[in-house]
Amino acid sequence: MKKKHGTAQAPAAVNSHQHLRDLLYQMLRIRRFEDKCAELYSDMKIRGFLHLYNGEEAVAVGVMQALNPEDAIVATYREHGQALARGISMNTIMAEMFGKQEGCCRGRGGSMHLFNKEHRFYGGNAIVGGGLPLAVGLALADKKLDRKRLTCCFLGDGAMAEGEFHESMNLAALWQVPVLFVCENNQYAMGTALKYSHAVTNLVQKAASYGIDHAAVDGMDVLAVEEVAQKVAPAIRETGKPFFLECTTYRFRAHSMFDAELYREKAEVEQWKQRCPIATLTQQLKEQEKISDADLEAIEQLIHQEINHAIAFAEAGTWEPVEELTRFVYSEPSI
Amino acid sequence: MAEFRMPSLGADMRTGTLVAWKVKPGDHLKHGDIIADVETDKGIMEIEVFENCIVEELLLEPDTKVPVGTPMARLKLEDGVEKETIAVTDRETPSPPPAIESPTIPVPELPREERLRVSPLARKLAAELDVDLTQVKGAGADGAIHQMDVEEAAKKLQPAPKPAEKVVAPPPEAKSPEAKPTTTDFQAGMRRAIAAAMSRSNRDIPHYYLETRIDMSHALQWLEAENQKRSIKERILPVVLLIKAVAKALTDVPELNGYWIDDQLQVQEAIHIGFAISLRQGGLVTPAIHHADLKSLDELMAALRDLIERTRGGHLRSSELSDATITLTSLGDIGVEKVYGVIYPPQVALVGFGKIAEQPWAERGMLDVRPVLTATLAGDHRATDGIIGARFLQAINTHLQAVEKL
Amino acid sequence: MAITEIQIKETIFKLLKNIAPDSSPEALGQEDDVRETLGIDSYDFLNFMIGLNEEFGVEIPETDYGKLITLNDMTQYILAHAQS
Amino acid sequence: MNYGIDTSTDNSPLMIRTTYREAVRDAIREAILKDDRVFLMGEDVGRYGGAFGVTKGLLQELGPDKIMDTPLCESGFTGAGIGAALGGMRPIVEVMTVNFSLLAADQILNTAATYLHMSGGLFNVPLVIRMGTGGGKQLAAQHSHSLEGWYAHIPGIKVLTPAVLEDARGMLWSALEDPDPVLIFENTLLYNMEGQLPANAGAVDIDRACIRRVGRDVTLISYSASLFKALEAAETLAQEGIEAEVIDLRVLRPLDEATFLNSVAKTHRAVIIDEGWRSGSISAEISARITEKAFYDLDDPVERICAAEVPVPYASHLEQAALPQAATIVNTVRRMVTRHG
Repeated sequence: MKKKHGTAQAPAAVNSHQHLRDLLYQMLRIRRFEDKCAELYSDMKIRGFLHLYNGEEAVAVGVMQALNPEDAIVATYREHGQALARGISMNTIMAEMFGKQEGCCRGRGGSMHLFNKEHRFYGGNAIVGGGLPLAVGLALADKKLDRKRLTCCFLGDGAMAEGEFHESMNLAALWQVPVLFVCENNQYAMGTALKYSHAVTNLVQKAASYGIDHAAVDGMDVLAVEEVAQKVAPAIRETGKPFFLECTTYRFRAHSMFDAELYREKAEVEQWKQRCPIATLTQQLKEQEKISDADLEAIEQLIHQEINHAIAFAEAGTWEPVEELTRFVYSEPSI
Repeated sequence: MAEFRMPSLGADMRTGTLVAWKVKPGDHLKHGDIIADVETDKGIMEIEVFENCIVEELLLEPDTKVPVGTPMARLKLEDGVEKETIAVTDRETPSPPPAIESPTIPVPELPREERLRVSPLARKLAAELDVDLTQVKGAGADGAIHQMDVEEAAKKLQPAPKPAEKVVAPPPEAKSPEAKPTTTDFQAGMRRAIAAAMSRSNRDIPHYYLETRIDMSHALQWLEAENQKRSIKERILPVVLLIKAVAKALTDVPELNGYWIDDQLQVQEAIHIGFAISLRQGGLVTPAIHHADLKSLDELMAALRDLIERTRGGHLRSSELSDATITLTSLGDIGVEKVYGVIYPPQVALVGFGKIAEQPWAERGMLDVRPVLTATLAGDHRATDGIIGARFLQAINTHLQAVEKL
Repeated sequence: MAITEIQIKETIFKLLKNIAPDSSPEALGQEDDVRETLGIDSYDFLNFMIGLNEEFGVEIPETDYGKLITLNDMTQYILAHAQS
Repeated sequence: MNYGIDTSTDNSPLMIRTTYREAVRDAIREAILKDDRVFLMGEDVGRYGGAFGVTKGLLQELGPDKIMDTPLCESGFTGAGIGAALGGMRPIVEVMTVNFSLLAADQILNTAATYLHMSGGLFNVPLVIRMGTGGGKQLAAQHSHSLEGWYAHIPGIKVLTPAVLEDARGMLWSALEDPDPVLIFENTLLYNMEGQLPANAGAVDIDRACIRRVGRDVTLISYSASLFKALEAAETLAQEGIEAEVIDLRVLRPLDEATFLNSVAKTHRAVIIDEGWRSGSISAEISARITEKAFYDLDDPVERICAAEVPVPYASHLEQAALPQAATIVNTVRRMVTRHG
């Protein structure tokens, strides 16, 4: 029963109609959910920072197919996609963004800090690069305890300029621990383009310099991402060695809601939008007659309903009493 | 019909300026289409609609700056759903602090008030001892007044009537108008207050006296064994057993726990035992051990310690001096065998304990030598009769024989 | 370092002075009954025992109180029981 | 090792002579042997034997799985410690000194301290971080910080400052048993301190301050190496008839205020001795709490003896002048207590 969205499929099923439709459904689900989030943000239901994944869905959905329930995930602050693809309930994510105590972190984390224990989702981390050492440590524990499982660590191209990236690469390689580093290279560290951030813009070279096996893949192609992920994940678990996967992708929306996008040309955005992973897959499936308009409509309806439920759930949620403000600073004795 | 309003794109966005409309009335818009460019502090932002709709009317002219939530356009929703697109109602964007118009405000030259330099402790003490701080000379830095200065001043000054009266002051209902100290000595003031209360007692209260001997061998053996297990600091004094026995006896015989007011006995529910503490420099105070029946022996010992320390340090609270419901006097330490006490009005009883001394004790035809304590009761005959008093003394005895249950 | 009789007496005087500030413990005769002479009640005596314990580390059981009547008693008792 | 046996009392446990360094080492060894999940990692803890010799011999004794040398990457291995703790281990991360912990400050403050809260109580981080602290060895500005009070500012972590051998020996195990991140600050001047410790010494509480010397005239509040300066001062003052009560805070967060408030209620005077800088220090916090909660017990303003507001200089005479000294404590107390003399 644990296998919902985002858990591993048998490789044989990779190209089945059902699986392809499922990939499309998952990406669309993230896209629609986040569009709604943007609206709710403008409506002031959601506050704080809201970083949307629009355009990058293929990365989370593709990689997540290769992960087992026992694997761990360390994500970034742009992690709604990962959280949904991993199977965390949309209701609790939405309630979290509303700040309600029914949220997955009781409204203490918000958009940038989604956590879930059952799915081993070790959070969105709002410090760029901050999650990397954590992932190395989780994998180190697995190694020490002889558990054949991996930790999947998402990071952006911006994180690769941080010291913590280099420290973590070195530690992962030195200790030979099972981490799958997934770089979502969306070309911009907030508003600073890759070429203004990195002396060497060929990012996999950085992993190579630490002696870490690596690959680069088109992050706008969910099938390509899944294929590599399916191939490397069992090897990581088996050998216990780290792997670095760069997914080239693009964020269609602004860095966060309050971003006038002064740093890039509209034409560039439009050009990338032509490669929208959802449109691409839809097109493919239609051409291969693996999906009909009626199927698409049904998927949209399903998602629409789920989102409406999530909003209703979040709206109906309650504010944690202020008397509980100082809880969860230190562990409470278990009852 | 729906209104399109100036959206909130960040908690720090308060207003937006319409730069240009990207649509005109009659245009069909899809979810995600850009309706306008809006200038914010962060630059020009493209503003999207979240529904499929038709533009009905544009309400703002370009270059207009409006607060977040202001209606900008009227839309007709195409999905046939009547819905408020943007509802900015329930939460306001936070306002920045108002700008300060005049950055420097001249500080008017105020006459400096002469303020005494007094330590917080000294100030508190002065209030308790009724010492006028303006009359105290501080020996601290720059004439600061400290605890010691106040204590010295208190000794020299006229005895303040209040603390003197507190010493034996009965509850507020009963006044002792006689207590008007005229001498310059605090002890003399206290003496006078005691004199007043005791004279009144002797004049108004028809005392009856009862006494009984109590075999203390079991109680003392038990206590000795108990104290053996403890460090010196945790040891319990025998008098604590007596206090607890009195408290428990009062729960058995409540008629002795109360006041004689308005010609009737008012039995009190709470048992506050006034414990007579003599001061080395002379005089006597009887602060109350509150709820003595509810306290364990350890708690009673702690309470006693606290009271004695504070009594001798002069830090008693007035309520402790006025709300005892019975008084206990133990003079055994000085070698007295029996105590015939004078009741503190408006209380109705006083229990006295002498010293615990080896005495011959006959039981079942056998003569033995045992540690014996003589307990006495002074009772107010207006409130109770001897039979009540006898029951009470018997109850004390019973509780002391079952000391492990105290 | 061994404790001397002089030190013990000085400490006893200090403790007694704390308990009975108005008295003159130095004037005590070697064989005077300390409690009686200085008017020390059982509460004060317990504090005195606590003081001796703190100063000399001697844990005096209640059963030994009877051996601590005079100044001489006390000095000898502490000499015999104190840790060096 | 000198196993001097104390025979002064009949039923006292067997006492051994040890040093602070050995006490910490014994605590690490015991924890690793007792709980399979415990391991130590840090810079030069293995082959080198620890920058201060604390872990000397442990690699040979316990193996590289338990004593892990890390590269010089404080943020990386501290974060890895957090991850390993989340993954079911009980890591002891040694950051050589507090000076280098600044490179790991992101992991300590932004991750370890916030994790439980951000996750709404889902994930606690049972991590122990040990580090050296303090000046006094002519190591100049970058190697002489005392930032334990600064870390005590942060909710979500606990901050321990063992001063005595018993705490050096016993705090580690209690910290490992704690479900949340605990930082242990070991003043490097104390490593050579020798003394007696019961052979069976073990875990001690990590939530209370304690009174190291009883007195009635003034309360000296201190912790870690400064405690001994306070005790030295108290000794001097005692010869003048001034009885100082000396409090060892032991734990800077959560701060056990009851112990020092009760003491101040008795003595009516407080002096805080803190090797941290005066402004915004733990001494400032303590002073504030005394003013807030024991105001009417005070017979004198609270005094503080802290490090001078200067990066710690190299030259010995300047360094000593910058750090709190026993003589300063004595003079301060004298001035307070004998105003009426």
